[in-house]
Parts: sequence; C-alpha cells; structure tokens
Amino acid sequence: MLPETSPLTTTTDAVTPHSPLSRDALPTLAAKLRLDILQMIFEAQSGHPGSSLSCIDLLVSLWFAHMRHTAAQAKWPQRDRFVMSKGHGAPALYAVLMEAGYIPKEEISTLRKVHSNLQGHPASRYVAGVDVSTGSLGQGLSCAVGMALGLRLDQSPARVYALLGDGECQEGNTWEAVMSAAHHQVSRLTAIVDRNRLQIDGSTESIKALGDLAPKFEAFGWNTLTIDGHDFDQIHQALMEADRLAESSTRPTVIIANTVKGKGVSFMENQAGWHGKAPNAEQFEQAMTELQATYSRLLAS
Amino acid sequence: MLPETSPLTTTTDAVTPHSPLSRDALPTLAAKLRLDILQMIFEAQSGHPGSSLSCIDLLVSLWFAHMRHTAAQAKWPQRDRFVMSKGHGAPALYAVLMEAGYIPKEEISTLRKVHSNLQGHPASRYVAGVDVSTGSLGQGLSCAVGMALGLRLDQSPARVYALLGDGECQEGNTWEAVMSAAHHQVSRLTAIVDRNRLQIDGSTESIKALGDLAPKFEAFGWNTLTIDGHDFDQIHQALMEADRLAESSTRPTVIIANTVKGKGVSFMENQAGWHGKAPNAEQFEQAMTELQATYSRLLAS
Amino acid sequence: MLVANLDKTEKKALRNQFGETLVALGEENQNIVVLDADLACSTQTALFAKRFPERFFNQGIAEQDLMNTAAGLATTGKIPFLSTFAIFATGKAWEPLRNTVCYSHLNVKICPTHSGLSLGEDGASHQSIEDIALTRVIPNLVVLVPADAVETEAAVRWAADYVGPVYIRLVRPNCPVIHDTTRYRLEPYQMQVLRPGTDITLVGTGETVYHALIAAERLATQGIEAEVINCPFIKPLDPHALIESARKTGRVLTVESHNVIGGLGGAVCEALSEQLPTPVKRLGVQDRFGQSGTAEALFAEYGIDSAAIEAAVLAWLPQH
Amino acid sequence: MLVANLDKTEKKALRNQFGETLVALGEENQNIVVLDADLACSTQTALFAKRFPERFFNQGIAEQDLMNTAAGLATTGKIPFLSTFAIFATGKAWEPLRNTVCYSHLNVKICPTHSGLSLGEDGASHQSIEDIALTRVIPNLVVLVPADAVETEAAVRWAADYVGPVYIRLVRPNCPVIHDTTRYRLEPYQMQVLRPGTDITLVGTGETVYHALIAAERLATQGIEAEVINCPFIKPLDPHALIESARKTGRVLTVESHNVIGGLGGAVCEALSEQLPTPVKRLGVQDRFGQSGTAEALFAEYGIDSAAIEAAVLAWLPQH
Ligand SMILES: Cc1ncc(C[n+]2csc(CCOP(=O)(O)OP(=O)(O)O)c2C)c(N)n1
Ligand SMILES: Cc1ncc(C[n+]2csc(CCOP(=O)(O)OP(=O)(O)O)c2C)c(N)n1
Ligand SMILES: [Mg+2]
Ligand SMILES: [Mg+2]
Repeated sequence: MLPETSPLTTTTDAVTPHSPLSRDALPTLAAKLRLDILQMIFEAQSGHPGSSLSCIDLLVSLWFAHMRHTAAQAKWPQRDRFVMSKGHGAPALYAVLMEAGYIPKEEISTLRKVHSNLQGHPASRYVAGVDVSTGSLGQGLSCAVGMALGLRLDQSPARVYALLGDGECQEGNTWEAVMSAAHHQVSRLTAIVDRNRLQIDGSTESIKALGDLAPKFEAFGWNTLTIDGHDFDQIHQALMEADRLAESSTRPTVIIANTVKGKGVSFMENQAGWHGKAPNAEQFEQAMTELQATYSRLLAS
Repeated sequence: MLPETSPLTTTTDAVTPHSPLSRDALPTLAAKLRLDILQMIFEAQSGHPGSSLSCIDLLVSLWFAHMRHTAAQAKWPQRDRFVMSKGHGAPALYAVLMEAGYIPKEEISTLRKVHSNLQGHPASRYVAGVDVSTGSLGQGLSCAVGMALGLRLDQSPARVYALLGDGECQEGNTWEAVMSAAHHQVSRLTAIVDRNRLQIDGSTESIKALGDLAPKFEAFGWNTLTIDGHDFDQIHQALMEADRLAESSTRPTVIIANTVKGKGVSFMENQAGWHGKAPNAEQFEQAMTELQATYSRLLAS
Repeated sequence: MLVANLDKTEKKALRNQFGETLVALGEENQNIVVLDADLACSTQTALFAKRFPERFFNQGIAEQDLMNTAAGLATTGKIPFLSTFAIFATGKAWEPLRNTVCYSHLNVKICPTHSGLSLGEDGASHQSIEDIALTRVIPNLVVLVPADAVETEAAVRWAADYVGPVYIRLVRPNCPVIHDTTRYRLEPYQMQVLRPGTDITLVGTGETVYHALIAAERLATQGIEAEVINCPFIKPLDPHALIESARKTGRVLTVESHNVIGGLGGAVCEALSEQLPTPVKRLGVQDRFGQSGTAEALFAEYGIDSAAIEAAVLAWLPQH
Repeated sequence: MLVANLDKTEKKALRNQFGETLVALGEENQNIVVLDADLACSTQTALFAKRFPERFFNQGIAEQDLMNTAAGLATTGKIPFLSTFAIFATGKAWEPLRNTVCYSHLNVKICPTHSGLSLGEDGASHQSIEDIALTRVIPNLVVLVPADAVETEAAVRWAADYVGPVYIRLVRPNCPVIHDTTRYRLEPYQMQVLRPGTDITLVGTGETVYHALIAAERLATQGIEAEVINCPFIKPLDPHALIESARKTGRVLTVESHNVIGGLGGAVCEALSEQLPTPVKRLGVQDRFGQSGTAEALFAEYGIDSAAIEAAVLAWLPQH
C-alpha cells in the first residue's frame, strides 16, 4: 500500500515531465509490454489477457508519447489525468506504469497475489499513477468528468483521458457521464473506447448490440473520431486532433478505437474465451514465442 | 392494501375490455380529471401538480381511447400494460384509475395520508391497475421491456406503454433500457416522454441539457415520433402510428410529447416552482376556477 | 450541554443548517465544491449554488454520475459535498460510493437529506429506512447522524476537516434544537450521555434523540429514571459510554428512524454482545416499508415517537 | 444429515449446482426465465441459456436494467432468476431491488454468485463483503446462504416455489459437500445444529459452515466440544436453535465471509440481545476491504478458515 498523501500535495520544485518517445519507438515498446502482460498473467494464473492486449497500443501512445506526467512526481498537479475505466485491463496499465517508473519492476511477479500492490483491478491506495480505483465498469467516465471540472476550476491546462471498454458502454452510468461531459463542456476530456466488439459472454452485438457508437456520442453532443486502435499513426493523429478540438470546440471528444481483442497472440485474437483466462504453460510458450518474434522484428527494424 | 394475488391469475370468463371513448370525449374528460388532480393535491397539501397536469392528456388518451383493459379484470392477462415511470405524476394516474373504476372514488381525499391506498407514488400493493411500483426515476422503462419480453414469450398481442419524464432521461438506467429494447426488438413497446422541459431545480437544459431527444433515441435504434402532448389528435395519431410500426418494424417507438408543465392552470404553467408544491387555499380557488371554466366550456361545446 | 427547556426549544431544519454551513465553509475554503442531483431546492444546496455558482455542480437526475463526479473532483484536491435524498445517495449510488469513493479513500462528503420516515408524504419509495445499514457496512466510511441543527453544523464542519469519506445523515423536517450552542462540542466517535439515569438506557440517533429525551422526562414523573444516550457517530463507534450505562441500568432500548435490522440497534447489539451482553429492545421500523403521511403520523404509526418510547419502557420495566 | 467423512467429501461449486438446477427447473416449469448481465459463463446461467435460449435474457453490462427487466417479467407471471456477481447484483442494483422488486413484492429470484472473499484474484472491487447486510435490511426479501451444493439445490428449488423475492448468496469455488443428499431437507427459516456440543456455539453461513465443522473436529481432539450451527436463512430467521444452543454453551462465535458489521454476526447479536444476552465474538472481515489472492490465502489472511476458528475458540475458552 502507498502512504496516505493529500491530493493537494504540491511541490515547489520544477517538474520535468517524462519526455515523449518518438513515434518509431512506440510499436517496439508496445511489443515489449505485451510480453510483460503475458508474463504477469501467466505467473498469476489469473487475469485478462484479451482485454489487456486489446488496449496496450492505446496506452503506450498515451503514456509515452502524449500525456504530460512523470513518475518522479506522481501527484504533480499539472499532470494529465488518466482513468482506466475498463479496470480489468490492469495488466496493460501495470506494464505501462512499470515501464514509466511508477511501479518497481520486481513487482511484476506479484500480480493478484495476497499483499501485492498489483491488485486484480487498479487501486489508487496501492499504485502510484492511479488516481481512482476502478474495476466496476461504467464509473470511470464520470470520474474523469469530475477531474476535468476540478482542473478547470484550478485553471489547469491538464487534459483528462478515460479508456472505456465497448461492453462498458452498456452501463447507464457511462451515458450519464456522456450527457454530463457535454453539458459541462469539458472539452479537455477525451474518452477512448476500446472497440474490440467482444465482452465476456460473446460479441457485443449478440449480447446487447452497441451498433455504431459514433452517432450515439454525436447525438449526445460529443466530437467523434474513429480510428484503428493498433495503428500508431492514427492513434497519434486522433490524440492531436482531440487536442485541437479541446481548444476549438466546447465539446468533449471520443475516439472510437477499433481494436482486436487479444491482439498479438494469434490464438487469442477475437476470441471471447480469452477475455479473462490465463494461459497454461504450453499456451504461454506459444504466446511468448509469437510476441517475442514481433518484438525482435521491431527491434531489428 | 390489496389482497395478495398471483400474477398468473387467469380467468375463464370472457373479458370485455373497457370500450374506447370517442375522440371528442377526451378533452372534456381530461379537463374534468384536472379538477380531480388539483382537488387531491390540495386536500393532501402535498403532491406534484405541475407534473400531473403535464401528462394528464396523454394518460387520458392512453387509458380511455387506446389501451385494452378493464377494471372488472384488473389482471386480465391480455391487457395492455402501462408503466408510470415518472411515478410522481401519481395524482394524474389516480384520477384516471378512479375514473376507469380501478380505485373507489371516495378515496380521492386520502392522497398521501397514513393508511391510504393513494400513496405519494403509485404502489402495486395498494392500487389495482398498477403492475409495478414506481417513484424512483429511471426504472420504469426497463420494467416495461421486461413486460414486453414476458408477453412475447406468451405470444400475447398486448402492448406495453411507459411514460417517462424528460428529466428522467438523465438517468443512466433509462439508456440501459433504451439499448435493451432496441436489442430485443420489442416493437410492441411504446415509450412516451413527457417533454415539458422542466425538472425540479429548473429547466432541463440548464440543469443537464437533454437537447434534442429524438436523435438520441434514433441513434439507439428506436422509431421516433414528436408531437404536441396536449393535442388529442396528434396523440391519437402517434399512438396509431406506434401500433403500425409495432407490426411493420422491429424497433420500439418513442413518442416525444412536447408538453407544458402545469398545463391548464395559468400560474403553474412552465413554472419549475410548481413541480411538487400544493397550492394554498387562495391559489387552489384560482386554479379551480380556471379549470372549471375550461371544463364547462368543453362540456357545452 | 442541553438547552434549558426542551419543550419550548426553537426548531430548525437540519437541511437548512446544512445549506447555511456549506455557504460558510465555501467562504472559508476555496476547495469546497458542492454537487446535487436535481434536488438542490430540497436539500438546500441551492444556497451554496447561489453564492458560489462556479463551485456548484447539478448533475441532474443521475446519482451514480453524482457520486463518481464527486470522486473525480476529490482527486484534484477539491472537497466535494454532495447531496440528494438518502435513498438515492445510498441506494442508487451504493456501488460508486463503495468501490470508487471509499475503496479509493477519496475525500468526498455524502450528506443526503430526507432520510428516514420523516420525509413523510412522498412515501415508501423515497423513505430511506436502510441507509444506516448500507453505509455502516462500507469500510473506510465515517457515518454520522446529527440530532439537531447544532450537531449538524458541527458534523458538517468536522467532515470538512477530516480527510476521507464521510456520510452525514440528515432529515427533512424542522427539528427541536436540543444542544446548547454555546456549550456544545462534537466528540468524534463518542456517544454522549445527555441525561443521566439508572433504570434503563435509551439510545437514540438523529431525530429520535429528542423523542427519547421527552420520553425520559415523562418517565421521570412516573418515578423511572431513564439514561439517554446520543449516538451521532454510528461508525467508527467507541461504545464506552454505552457499556458504562448498560452496566448501570441493565437494559437498553434503541430508537431509530430506520429498520431495526442492521442500523443503530444492530450496532448497539454488536457492541454489547461483544463487551457486555445486556438485554436490548429495538424500536424502529419493524422490517416493513414506510408509507405516506406526515412525519408526526408516521413516527406514531411506526412506534418511534416519545409516546411509543414511553410505552415501551413502561411495558418492559417491572411494575413499580 | 451430514456426510460421513468430512475430510474426504467431494467438492462441488455452488454456481455449477445453481446452473444445473436452473436447467432442471426450466424443464419442469415453462415460467422459469433466467437473466444475466454478461457473466453467464461465470455464474453458470449459460447452462440454462444453452438449453432454453428463448427464455434466457443477457442484459449485458447493465445491472439496474437486469433487475428491472426481471421485475417486468415477473409482472407477466414469469419466475425470473437473475444472476451476476454479488457486488453488482446488490451494489449497482440495490435501489431497483428495493424499490421495484421488493416494494412491489415481485416474484424475482436474485441469485448472484462470486460473493465474499472466495471470489479471489479479482480483488476488492469484486468481492462482496457487504451483501448480507445490504439484503437483510430490505423488507419483504428472503435471504438465503447455502453452505454446499446440496443446500444450493434445495434453496433454488425452494425459491422457485416460494412466491416473492428471494436472495440466494452463492460463491465461486468448489465447496466441500457437507450434507448427505439422501437425508437432507431444507427447513425454511430454521437454523440447524449440525454437530452437538456443550462448550461453545459456532455459527456459520455459506462457505464458513464447513470450516466451522472442521474446526470443531480439531477442537474435539483437544477436549473441547463445539456445537456447530448452520444458518442458511439469514432472513426471516427463527433463532430458536441458536437460543437453545447459547443457553447451553454460554458463548457464541459467528463466522462469515462478509464484513463483521451487519451480516450474520449482526443478525445473531440482534437475536441474542433480544432474547438471551450472551457473549458473542464475530469472525469475518474486520471492516476492511478485500484484496486479490486465492480463496484459501484470503480465508487465512482474513481469519475465517478452520485454523482461525480453532485459534479463536482456544483463545476464548478458559484454559483446560
Ligand atoms: C459493473 C460491472 N459489471 C460486470 C463486470 C464484470 N466484467 C468484467 S470485464 C467485463 C466485460 C467487459 O467488456 P468490455 O467493456 O467490452 O471490455 P474488453 O475486455 O472487451 O475491453 C465484465 C462484464 C464488471 N467488472 N463491472
Ligand atoms: C432516482 C430519483 N432521483 C430523484 C428523484 C426526485 N425527483 C422527483 S421528480 C424529479 C424531477 C423529475 O423531472 P421530470 O422527469 O422532467 O418529470 P416532470 O415532473 O417534469 O414530468 C426528481 C428529481 C426521484 N424521484 N428519483
Ligand atoms: Mg470489448
Ligand atoms: Mg420534466
């Protein structure tokens, strides 16, 4: 657990945010973190590989190329905020936070074990870099709106990002927040929907069809951008566009990121069954072989 | 309280549903029931006049010209269902149920008193004609979807209606239900939104803007119809159109009924302050004078 | 600590006091923000909204959003006070309260009004007779039930200073002021003996404290000395005063505007069973729903007014 | 009523039994319908979905909608069984459960799985350590906590016959079967003495009953005869067996995979305080949040496994 700190902790020291990685470095880093994700989940024999692999490219782009933040001052008031609304993607977030220096690397093997900081779902009392605990779906976007409202009161330039699952858009609280964000005109808020078209029991369209999400957000008064959530150029451009819209419009922006659940591990891709199941030793070996090959290829290129 | 009955209570007797009133009789009846509403709330010195007056024309059209039902067999399995999702409009519903024979007329003076059947919000244990208790906003549309699913399993031709407040459309549960109804293709479900543009603390647009509701429902896969909720022709046509759509499309239908909160009492119209406040003696007298004048005029014409 | 003459004491609505204290706090501390869910005119957060519109957020009829928006605000160093009716704050937003606010130990103050039966005419759907149980069971949450306007002001001010989630249960009607403002001090986590006695211990919380005091006065005229204890902190709860009292009287009667299951009565039974098993009777809502009616009519109907307390004591104590 | 050899008894997951019983009920009664909220593969309602797709409704990740849709179905004469994780069924849908299902006394059966600590690795956000308190306080609701697969089947079947809302608290892991199928009968509202004893009364509910029985066996080898009571009906609760036992032993230890506030321990303290004040100690989650870990590790960490029970008894009883 972390020591209790006031959310108001400020500092007089100049803060140097984490310097952004170049566009080229991102795919390689994401490939590396995919290995960490699998490692964590395999050692825990529990966790959500499909959900984590689906969003890691988005997280890497945000945390290493776009957001202003630094592990040296996890509570830096000017930092950009991030809410992992789809909290079950925790291994992806932990991989990022380890890489960024928020979590000691040696904790990688403690995922989901008693007394670990790497709880099954991200918990703010346990992990620096997590401002609000998640795990119960549907709540993160409202939290993000609250953050944006607080930052606006403080005239902070900080931006707020929230990552949602697509199944999570079935939660009513998500739509309460969608309505609220538009009403409060928190244009510095960007929601990203991990549109992998799967939830636990099957495809989103078979369980409770989401259909086209963009027109729904538009009807609720949002700017919408739709991209391939594994294409680093598209991710980058969408985040830049969201920045522009934050200043040029009064609307919040949603990025509908079309993704592949389980992305990077052939037998996990687009399989609802891999939503929240750990691989056995054999499966783990195959997954790691595939991921290692991608990583090596990218390193070499 | 009502005696406990099984929801499965069936009957072998032939049931004759309430025969529909003619179009011409409706405004007169509505005018009369407006008097009952004011009477009830004045005697209780508590209740929601604005909300009740806003929806009484819709309720009268539904219960006396459109829905198949009969007080003689309140639990007739083939009856059309109605959910008063905006439960605080109870006085309007009670006026209708009294007129239709579900509630003894002499109970009119018991509203909101201890041991009364006329609870502040409609309660199924107390009043025949109420299938599910309401009062907490946001829940009724899901209940209505459940009813439609149950009726479809039974291959019943019965239709289901739910009346929602516009402020109630801020509740996430409402959007969960909107998504659910479209997914389950319960086309025999018709939602009616009492779009009076007011909620308790002020205008809906100032509190949490609803903007155009029709495009929101459309984006969620509904048929939408927009009408003047005090024009009996428009109400009738919309309900007929919903019937047609129930057979010709797979979508549920929403009727956005533009209404005036407090309709019929000049000083209550469009005033948020009359949402849930009882008139004093003087105000009551003025209100009754106005309502009586309208009623007499309609009776005469 | 009590006012001189209970019968003639002034009345003040706890929700009005709440609204006024919020305004005062807003003047003193820029970080205080207030949220409501379309009940600002009822909860009296409208006072704050008028004075500090930029620090007030009306989230509309959306209680989960209300709770989570407050959580988000808290992470930026704001001190959010939120209000709505108790049934919605705890019932519709229980999971955000638990999983987001309390699990993250965020500095959110949940101060619903209109708890219990005295909400009155709106009836069962709006009468929260479960919120003490619902909040008491959540780890990290402080649960406070002020007995009058004086205690309300102190509780709200205390909550503003305390870092972490606090639940303050308020009610709608005008309540007799029982505490003498000049001498009153909030004692965190303690129960207070408001009136000493030897024959029976009456424990109240919130509105019922006044009724217990009145009942005790009437009992005294019949030769029965009831000790009256106020329990403003439902959790954390230091049962010291209760234990001492029970040791003396050997009988405890709890009174609450809440289900007799899991609320004040439950907390008292748990504490006594652990430390000093003592016969307890619980007055309150006997596990049925509320209904419409005036506050007074309902307190009588559900047996938690002073007359009911008096009758319960007389029925319990051996004949004099 | 117990199996012959507890140590070697087979194990079966209550959720699997639940899923199988639902299928059997579905065969017998056309009115049984089942709902889930995107956890059908975990709760095992998927078995019913496969067999009766037209009578199964997956409402997606929308728990309020889940509860209210079930309510609507019930008004048409269906008997809806709904499932999801306990934290979501009771936490996210508390108000629909209370205001729509229970206040209307609708025939809805709420049967969440994954309650308590044994949910395990998902951690605190998913571990419901409050749902007994949350459901026990709602009027009209029957609350049942089966101890093994045999009791689960009986509870689900009983709920199908009972007209009105029923909450059945189920868990994720494989649980030792403690009841002998051939001799077992569900006794509505009663507690059962599973093992007679004279020195102390152990009261368990759900998973902890097994641990209490094992602890009692170990204590017996040390000359301590613990009486073990199973409490499947949390509400309504006829405390007769408990009172008789407490009269004999003079000490009651409750054990639950739940917060020690407001749950089984609370119910026991309330009943005893009213009828026979007796010293009670409550094992359970000591008002803190859960965490990730295996079920076994967590039962040890939070002090509710057989070893912890044994230790608590030894610490409490006067030295032999
Ligand atoms: C309120 C709530 N209900 C149910 C769950 C259980 N649950 C965990 S993940 C999940 C599916 C999420 O699907 P989606 O949002 O599409 O995320 P993905 O993993 O596909 O990115 C569910 C139902 C939960 N965590 N929270
Ligand atoms: C869940 C919930 N939150 C709050 C309330 C309190 N409340 C009663 S009526 C109302 C406003 C309703 O506005 P609207 O839906 O527009 O109905 P209208 O009276 O305008 O027809 C509110 C907030 C409630 N009944 N339920
Ligand atoms: Mg998905
Ligand atoms: Mg309105």
